[in-house]
Amino acid sequence: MNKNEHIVQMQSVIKTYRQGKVDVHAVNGVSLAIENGDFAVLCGPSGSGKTSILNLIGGLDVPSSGRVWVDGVDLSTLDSTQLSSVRKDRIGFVFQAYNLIPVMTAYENAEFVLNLQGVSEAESRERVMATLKAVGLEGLEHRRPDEMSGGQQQRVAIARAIVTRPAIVLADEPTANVDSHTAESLLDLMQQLNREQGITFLFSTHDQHVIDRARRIITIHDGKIESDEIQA
Amino acid sequence: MRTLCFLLAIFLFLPAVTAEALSDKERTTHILNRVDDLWRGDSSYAVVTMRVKTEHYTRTMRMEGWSKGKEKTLFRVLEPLREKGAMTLKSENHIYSYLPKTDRTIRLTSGMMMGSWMGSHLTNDDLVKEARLEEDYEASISFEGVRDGLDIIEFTLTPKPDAPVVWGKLLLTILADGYAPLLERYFDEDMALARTFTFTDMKLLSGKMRPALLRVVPADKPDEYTEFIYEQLELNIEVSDAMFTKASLKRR
Amino acid sequence: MNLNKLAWRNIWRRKRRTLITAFSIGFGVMLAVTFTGSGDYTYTNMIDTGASMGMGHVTVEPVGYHLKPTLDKRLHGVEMLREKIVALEGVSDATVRITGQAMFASARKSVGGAFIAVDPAFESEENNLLIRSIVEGSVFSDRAGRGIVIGSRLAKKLQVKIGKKVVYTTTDAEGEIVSNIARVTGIFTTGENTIDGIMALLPIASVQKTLSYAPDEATVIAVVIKDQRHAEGMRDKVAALPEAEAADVLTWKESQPDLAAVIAFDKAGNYISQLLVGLLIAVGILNTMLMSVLERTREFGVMMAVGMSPKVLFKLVMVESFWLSIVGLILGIIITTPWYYFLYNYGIDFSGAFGTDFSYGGVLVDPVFKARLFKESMMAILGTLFMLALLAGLYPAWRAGRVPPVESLKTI
Amino acid sequence: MRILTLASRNVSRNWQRSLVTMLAMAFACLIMIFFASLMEGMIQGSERSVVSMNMGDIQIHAQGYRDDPDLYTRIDSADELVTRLQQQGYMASSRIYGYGLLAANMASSGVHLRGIDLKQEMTVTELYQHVGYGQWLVEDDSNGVVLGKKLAATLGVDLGDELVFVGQSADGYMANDLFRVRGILKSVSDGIDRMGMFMPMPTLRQLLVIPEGAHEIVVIRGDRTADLVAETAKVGGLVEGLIEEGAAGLEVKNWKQLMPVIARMIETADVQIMIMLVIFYIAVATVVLNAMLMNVFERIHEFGIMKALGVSPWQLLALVFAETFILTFIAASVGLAGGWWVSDYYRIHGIDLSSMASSISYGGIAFDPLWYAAITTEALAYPVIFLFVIAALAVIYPAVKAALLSPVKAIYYR
Repeated sequence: MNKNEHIVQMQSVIKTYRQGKVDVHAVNGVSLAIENGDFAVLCGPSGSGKTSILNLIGGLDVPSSGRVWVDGVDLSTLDSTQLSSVRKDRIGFVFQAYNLIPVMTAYENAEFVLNLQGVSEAESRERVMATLKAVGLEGLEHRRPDEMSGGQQQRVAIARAIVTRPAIVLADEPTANVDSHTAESLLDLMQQLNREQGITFLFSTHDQHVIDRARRIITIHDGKIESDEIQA
Repeated sequence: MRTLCFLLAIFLFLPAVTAEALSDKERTTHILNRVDDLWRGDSSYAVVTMRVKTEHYTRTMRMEGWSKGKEKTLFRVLEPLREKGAMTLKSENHIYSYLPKTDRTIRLTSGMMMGSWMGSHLTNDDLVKEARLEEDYEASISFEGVRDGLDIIEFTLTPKPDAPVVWGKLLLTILADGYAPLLERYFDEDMALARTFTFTDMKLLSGKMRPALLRVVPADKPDEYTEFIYEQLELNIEVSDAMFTKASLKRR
Repeated sequence: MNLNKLAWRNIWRRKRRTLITAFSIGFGVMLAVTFTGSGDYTYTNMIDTGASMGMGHVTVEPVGYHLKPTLDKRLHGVEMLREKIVALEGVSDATVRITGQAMFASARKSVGGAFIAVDPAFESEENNLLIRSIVEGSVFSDRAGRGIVIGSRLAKKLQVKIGKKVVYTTTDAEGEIVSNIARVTGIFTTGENTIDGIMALLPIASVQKTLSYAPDEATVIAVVIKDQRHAEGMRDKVAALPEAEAADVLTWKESQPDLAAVIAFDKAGNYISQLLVGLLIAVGILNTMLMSVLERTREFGVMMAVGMSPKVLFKLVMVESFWLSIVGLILGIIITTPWYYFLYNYGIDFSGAFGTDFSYGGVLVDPVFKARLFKESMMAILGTLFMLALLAGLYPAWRAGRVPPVESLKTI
Repeated sequence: MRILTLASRNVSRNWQRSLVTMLAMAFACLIMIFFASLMEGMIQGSERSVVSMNMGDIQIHAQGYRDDPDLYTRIDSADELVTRLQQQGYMASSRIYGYGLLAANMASSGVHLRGIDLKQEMTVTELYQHVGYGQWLVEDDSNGVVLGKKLAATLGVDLGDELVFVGQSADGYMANDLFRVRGILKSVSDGIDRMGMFMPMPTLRQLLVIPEGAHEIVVIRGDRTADLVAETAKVGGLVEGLIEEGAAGLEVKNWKQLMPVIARMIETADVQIMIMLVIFYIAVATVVLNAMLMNVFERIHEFGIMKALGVSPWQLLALVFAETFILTFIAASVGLAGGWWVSDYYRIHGIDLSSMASSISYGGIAFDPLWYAAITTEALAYPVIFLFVIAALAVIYPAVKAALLSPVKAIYYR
């Protein structure tokens, strides 16, 4: 099997947490492949294992067993610094609670990862401005997170996730904290980015609006894939 | 004084005479020479009893002494038994003390010079300084005539400016007749009386009439005194230099 | 957005906390400056005063004189040597002296004491404490004359006044007991009872004659140097002179071991106190940084999620500690400067509480609490506090870099 | 009680933050205790160097002896006085003194003879423990003497060397005898170092012909904490009683009166230590203040939620104080235990400063180069009390703020 066809590949991944005195199988034997340009969603009830899967793909967590490849790299062979650099270069994250860095402006938040990558100032400026424009934040570059609405903050988060042109953007319930109108516009944005720039998105959500927009719907239940279907 | 053992040496002197002696000076010198004649001699031997009375004790000590020239004196305790054999040697500027009980000789350092000699009212420094009196003072007659019924001559001895002496002046009173010393008084720089030596008890000693009793009274303790009583005095006797060496102390 | 800028913004997220922490660092600066400065000032003062009591910062003496100061030991060719020494870089003054024990006697009393024979031409209020402390009369002007300057307590014991005669008796080079006369030209009061009770200054040529010394023989060349801290170096320089070959060269530490001991003891106490205060401040910084790291667990998680490596995170927190300590040091400099200015120029006068005659290790101490900080000490204080602050940041920084990303993201 | 339970749960729930706060406070407490013990030790050490080495608390002399230490100015009924003092619970020992010349080889020096009642002396001073070389006096070795350090150096003598003493006995005769160096003292005081020669009292009585009486009686209080001035007066009264029986006038003085310069110096050190302690407390205050402020401010958001759940401002205030109390209590306990332990270690072992200086003398008195800590109730209690006070003060502001903030504001407080 040629792993390069897939941006993400999971093979029989099991993740067990110890909660109090019992072991909880958050992820219980998941094998999954996400293809380039996908706009996929992981759905399922709370505690079904969606976030755990995203964390495993993002290298934020290590599987108890099984293996995860991202962009052809086997995450299990990497140490924490190498994992950081995989995240930095190949993955973009969008969180439910925006998780912007509070002391930085919209521009700086978006620029942050480019900075980490060591991109030159001129180039990063161009890219950040373009990205902010793309997410509809033109003119708001110098606002700090606490000076922006939830939707605006999430747009910054999206900008931060895509500005590095990652192989995949992992978005953990990106619309959970915003009103439905804002959610729609954020989804429009992401869909547009997927279409126009070919960025692969993987969401976790239980929001029907998101599920409706997805091209591929993977349903998770008790840490297992219940169904995996392509939507027309 | 230079002829006697050092005890007497303490209180007499041969004051200096300047070369360009005036008539007054000549007379002064003449009289003082006569006083000095009383004890003149190149060497001497004496037996003396010392009596010390202080607030706390009264003690008597008998001793014999030899002198040669003015810089050498040796001195040995005869009585009491407790101290018999203790010796004091003064040679030039040094004082050595020989202690029979411990059979040791000690040289007194400069720091000890002001200590009491043998429990008396004289200090070790008095022993050293006496020899220098004539170098240190200038004399003049300050009074002649009758005082307290006696025809006397009084000399004032003023220390030379460079002389290392602490006194302001000394007053020596002698009998006009026979030049026997009567009284010698020491004054400090403020001319307050510091101590008094009195000479009494004229006696035939070594063929001449000389005062045989010397009494020292400190001015601040009028009830205390130290007395020296001459029993025997021989002048110009044979004394060997070897006697006045540190090495001889132990041998005796 | 570089790390510095980010760190700078981070430390100002909690202004109150940062200011209190910075204040405690600043307080540390102030304390350290006060105590080190007072130490620098007092010790220099004590050492310089000690040096002006006869032996200088560096002392050239006959071999073995230090252990057994008898007058048969002496230096030869002192004038030559003195000139050579004065020509050395860093020497402010060198004086030839004879020091010894003597009996001082007046008609009233005799008292054991000690003398320093000096050449009035070379002595001044600067290099001679006794001259500086003259309260009556003045120093003799003739090096071969009959003057003597004595301590007030000695004068009282001897019952002498200005112009009165004092006979001094000592043991000369041959062991002979010799005496000479002097007249009081001056009386000094240093306030130190021992010195006032036993010391006297005599003209050197007279003493040389009394002791049968040649005119270029003496027992001591007292070297006063510009900066007391260079005493060791100066000792070696002086000892290297060919003229000093047959002499012992000592520093004040060797010639005045009591003083050296007092200073060493005081310094030790001072260092221990400062160390404890420093530790306390370090714990304060540690506490602040640790709190700050703990409260930002989630933020660090995000940073790691977007690809920041643990190493960079560690660096970030260290840079925050760095800026925090810089702020603290600057705050310290701001609050310390007027305080130091005050201590430098006016000082706190303790004479009301302690009296004016205050001596440690046989050396008088100024009852006015003043501070004079050496440049090196200033650097040492800032450097030490800075290092402490960084050290205190180490654990929190390590903690930050170790945050497990998933856990942190879960914390709301 | 429910509040306390809730508070303790809060403390343990935020265990990391609590631990950090407590550690900072405990460390501050430890340092304060250690520092106070060190300073107390320094004072006690200084006093000990003065009092226990040679001076004693109180000294009795015949009237006029101190101005002019005359061989004849004696306390006649010394033995009786010592017995009386001992009956009253004091420790006392009499001494006789004399002056003379000591010579060895060709060197000589003035010497201050000190006749010591060996048995009694051990109860009042520690001189016997202060022998640098050789041994302390014993009754059997009547001619074995102990010399001051500088005196031994001046004479150039070593252990076992012979010494010749010459002086004058009380009856006016020459006193001289041979002695042997049995011991050489460490640095004690300038006078003893330069001139002191110690010997058993009977030896000195015989040498100087002083069959009875003494020049000095040294007294130590039975209770070290008793007020010195009052005790001096008491001893004075006791002595007064004896004088009526025909003894000469006696002078009773305590060491502070005898050595005013040293006493003042120690008082000065006291002032300096007070200043240092105040500085310390300020440093501790900033640390504790910051720790407590952080601990409470961080959680205003949480308090907002509690208020939203219906906790009253007073309950919240009580809760914050209860939490603070728990934190401070644990921190103080740990700090107390740690401070006590560290101080106790240095109380026993001391900080050795002798590498820096072999002897340290202030104002003619030699001080011990080993710096011991001393543990007193004050040194232990004050830091703990201070910790509670500062913690309470530090927490008032944020606690009141939390209590008064509207729940919504509190929830979004940052």
